Amino acid sequence: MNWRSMKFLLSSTFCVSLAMTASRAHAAPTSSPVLQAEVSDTATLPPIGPHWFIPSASEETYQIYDIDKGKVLGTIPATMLANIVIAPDKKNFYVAETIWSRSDHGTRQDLLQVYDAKTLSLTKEIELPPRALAVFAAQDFAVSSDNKWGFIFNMSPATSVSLVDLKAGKVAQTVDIPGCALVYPWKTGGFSRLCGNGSLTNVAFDGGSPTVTHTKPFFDSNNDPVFEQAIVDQKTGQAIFISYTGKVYTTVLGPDPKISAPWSLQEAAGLPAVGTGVQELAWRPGGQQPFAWNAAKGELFVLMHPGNHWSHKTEGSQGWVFNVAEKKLLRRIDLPQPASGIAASPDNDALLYATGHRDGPITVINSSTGDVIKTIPARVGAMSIAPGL
Amino acid sequence: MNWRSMKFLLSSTFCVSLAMTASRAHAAPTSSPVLQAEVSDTATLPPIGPHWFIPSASEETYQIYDIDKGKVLGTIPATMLANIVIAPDKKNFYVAETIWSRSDHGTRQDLLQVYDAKTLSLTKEIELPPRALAVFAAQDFAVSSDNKWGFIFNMSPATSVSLVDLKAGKVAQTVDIPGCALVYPWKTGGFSRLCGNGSLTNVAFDGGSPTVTHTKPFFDSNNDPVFEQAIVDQKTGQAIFISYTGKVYTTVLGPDPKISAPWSLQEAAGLPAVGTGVQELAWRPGGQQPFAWNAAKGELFVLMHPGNHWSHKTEGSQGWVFNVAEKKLLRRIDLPQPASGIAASPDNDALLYATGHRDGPITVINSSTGDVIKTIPARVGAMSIAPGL
Amino acid sequence: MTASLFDRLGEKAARYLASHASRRGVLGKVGTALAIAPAFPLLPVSRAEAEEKPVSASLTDFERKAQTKDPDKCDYWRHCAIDGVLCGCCGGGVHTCPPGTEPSPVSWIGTCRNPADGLSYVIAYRDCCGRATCNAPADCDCNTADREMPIYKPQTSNDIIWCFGTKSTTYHCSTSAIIGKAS
Amino acid sequence: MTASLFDRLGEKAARYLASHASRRGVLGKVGTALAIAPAFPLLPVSRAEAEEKPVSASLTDFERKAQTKDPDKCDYWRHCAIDGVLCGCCGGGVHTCPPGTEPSPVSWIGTCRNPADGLSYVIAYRDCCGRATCNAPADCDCNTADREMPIYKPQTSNDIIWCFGTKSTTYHCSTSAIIGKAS
Repeated sequence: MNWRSMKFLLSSTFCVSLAMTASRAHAAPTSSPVLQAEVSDTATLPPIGPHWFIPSASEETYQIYDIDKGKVLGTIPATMLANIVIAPDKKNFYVAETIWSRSDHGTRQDLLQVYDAKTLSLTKEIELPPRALAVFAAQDFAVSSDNKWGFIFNMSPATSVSLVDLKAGKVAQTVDIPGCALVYPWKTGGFSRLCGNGSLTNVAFDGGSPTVTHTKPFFDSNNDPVFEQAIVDQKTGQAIFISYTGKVYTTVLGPDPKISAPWSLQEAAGLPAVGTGVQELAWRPGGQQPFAWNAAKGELFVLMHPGNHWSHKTEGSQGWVFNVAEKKLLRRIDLPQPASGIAASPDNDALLYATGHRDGPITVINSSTGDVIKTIPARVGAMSIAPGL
Repeated sequence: MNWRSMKFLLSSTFCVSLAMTASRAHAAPTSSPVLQAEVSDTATLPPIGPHWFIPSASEETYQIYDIDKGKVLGTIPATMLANIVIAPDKKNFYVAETIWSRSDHGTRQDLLQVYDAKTLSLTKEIELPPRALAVFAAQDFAVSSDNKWGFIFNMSPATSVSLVDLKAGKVAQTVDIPGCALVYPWKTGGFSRLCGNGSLTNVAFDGGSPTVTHTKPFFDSNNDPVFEQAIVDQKTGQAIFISYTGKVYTTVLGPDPKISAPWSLQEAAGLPAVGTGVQELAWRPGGQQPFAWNAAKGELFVLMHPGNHWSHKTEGSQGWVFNVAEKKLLRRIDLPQPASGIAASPDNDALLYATGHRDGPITVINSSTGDVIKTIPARVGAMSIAPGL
Repeated sequence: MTASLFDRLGEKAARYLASHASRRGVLGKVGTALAIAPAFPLLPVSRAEAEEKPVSASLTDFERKAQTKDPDKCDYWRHCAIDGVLCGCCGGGVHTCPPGTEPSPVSWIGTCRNPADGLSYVIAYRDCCGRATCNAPADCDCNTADREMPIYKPQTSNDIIWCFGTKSTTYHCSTSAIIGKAS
Repeated sequence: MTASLFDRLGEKAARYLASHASRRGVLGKVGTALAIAPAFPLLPVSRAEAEEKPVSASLTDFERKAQTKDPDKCDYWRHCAIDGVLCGCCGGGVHTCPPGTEPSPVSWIGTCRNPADGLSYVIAYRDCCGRATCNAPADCDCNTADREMPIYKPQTSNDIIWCFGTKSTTYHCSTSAIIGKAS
């Protein structure tokens, strides 16, 4: 059977636009022209826009939403164990993924998959050593801002980082860094890692031999660890680490990052600082993706809930907006329903996107006023990515 | 790192039973013995029981329930495109499955997988030609009652059947039968297929060259087709085909099946016979798995709903119980909630299992009284298998 | 035999047969002879028979309630026999596959009535293939069944994964493309 | 450095460290020196410090509400820091994997208080591996977090798929096995 000729037959028929049909809704039957045969085609994507939002969906995919239109634009395959990154030039989506050749058995395949941002075609698959497998751990994977290198966290349970040459399509080398995990990319030339003793390990790398440096421990990793979901602004290299109790540590990542004295989210809101008491009820940060960042205004968004210490996975009932440079709370936004994930658009007057654990709608909020702009029916989870400007 | 020695270390520790802990619930802290370390182990299954029920779950698996205990016993991997059969000797589960080596791309692998019924270990995978891919089409696959042959429906879209030698673990031959689909196994020595013109094609096969015969068309395949979800009692070879309007055709499958004159489900209930009117409201059969059979008493269970012609996918609000030999309605059971799937236990006084489309509980009903025995919290779909006696 | 034709000719035949097989009773009368007639375009045929009785008695419930405004809802007129997720909810459209997927060149066929002009059209329910199932909201997950048939009538059966001749048979979503006017 | 020990020794070390790392402040004080002490069995240690203040102020909300009767519920005492589906809902038990799966020999560690005896125990949250996620009812899908840590403290982090050294790393469900009494 010749599928090509059949396709040709279809494509040679005339195509009428949908609008034509819609405009005749509720009209009485008329002698209007009979609708003609349509060609089946495949959509392509416009350039990545500032109001795109790409949440996880069903633990198997990420869905691309155009928030202004309130519509899905496409689907990127990526499971809850995958990591997804928008290429710095916005021409690709990168997905670090692990697939067994027979679903739950067979050959394990660790891959860095490259999807074209216009067609969503899978254009390249780079073979990797076994990645770290963790549920929705976005900090397992980063791409250098010059789009040359992918940094992928491995755990076997020994920990290392694969340095992937994205042009050549292969792993250039793997750096063992025991005791540390995850990857926080610098503005240029490397990445840092969080370590079990409360320090950062910094890996200067630009294609040659990596140089590793260590900071002193700067947070109490036993009693008040910083969330792994730190904010990194890759345009500036600024990182914001926030602890379970709401202590904020800022730094500019590099070979020798100077880490600020911590300030307290709660004190910035005019409330007492918060401790580690298991019956110390206070507003605390929490959720699956509790933080978002808007670079245009330097605003940090935090999901907050009333709870005790160790309630760091609890959904937020409020979104708190901070000016980080001024260490100041700007406003507290009551969320229409508890949110486990938050994200922000990169433009001025950021849109906030609040989502639940799974299978829920997207709440779109004006970050300046706190008003709910719209609620988009969806079945999406807490994890997401949003483009930079 | 030596995992084996680590396992040994664990298994050499002492294990206390859970009951010991439970018995001390709500007791004041005492000087009772400190709980000791436990060995991690893996459960095995008891022999398949008459009150096992194996529904689809999340379109990715089938779950084994012990209905008496109201508990899950295990999970069999099998997607909504797979077919699952209990081996006639009850020592294995067979799963016909299609897997792409990289989830949605890569190499297509069509497999007949053999799971041990005691350990649920995957003991064998037999390579197949491309199977027919349809959503929850249980009649795509059958196993001969002597456990020697698997019959697997292929569609490319040309239609054929693979004859799988289960002992040898390979496809012995593939029979092209254009115009026909699915497989309905005989008591012994072959299978029949339903054809687009309303006839049966019968394939006598016992390892040699298949002999194909055809019946005359016996139902109106254009206006009142029989559901593909026919009942086949493999112990006797009796088949029950039921049409969209409720016409019942019975036969004993074989090289030359004599097909009974049809009788009407509705007439057997003392109601008028039902036609094909699209505004002819009547009780009609429908659902994803609308029929179940209890061989011990010769009882047929049908999900019925009020609807017009072409409402054959609508969930049932009642379960009707028929004595097929007497062509008689025994009782109508109001279901506590609409059901898309029904199944029955094989013993006397059958338990009926009613399930919804997906993600719902299991309603267990006494088929003799219509009483709801229990509702088991679950997230299961309409499709299921239940063991024979 | 309808299905054997289908086996040999794929959508081309199935489309042709379905286009002549309206719900008004013609379906049982088409035979192999018709397959040699020109399949495209379809000639308008008198609808006198259908007009003899009140329209409401000859319309299915789906047809009575069908709308022409929102193709991303299950009750859009073309979706009278669709089983799956609407591609319009997934970045595609009523006859457009979402990015990264490809339309199956072979499909199954329905006959749906357009309330805007009172005419019945043959609809090709072409699946978009090559990606895991689109996770659209429940509103977009449809299972309608006007004139839908069992698998042994494959050209009108909606449980089959209609991804034949595509790079991967993975099902992503379903479209409802007009093929032509039903006779 | 805790994590590097973990890197080298796997559960054996992690279990040991956790067993000495109760929530009552000892955790920050353990170091590499402890790893050379005999890891098993654990010696009972005075709980005087904890008993100085009312118990309710030193218990987490989970501990205040924990029950000892039904191990297939998220509030069963051992599940104080579990993230996943309880194997007891899947054909396994509190320390038993469902048929067809295998326990990971390496696991992460929590410290949970048994209300029946008022003692804290070290719990190994061993994942059962090799099959797709168990589709248990929502009641069996737990995400508790007493003393749960980020991934850079892997031995106490519950987002990691703890399927190391198993035939397949596919996650099926989670168990809560007693390792010993916490000091």
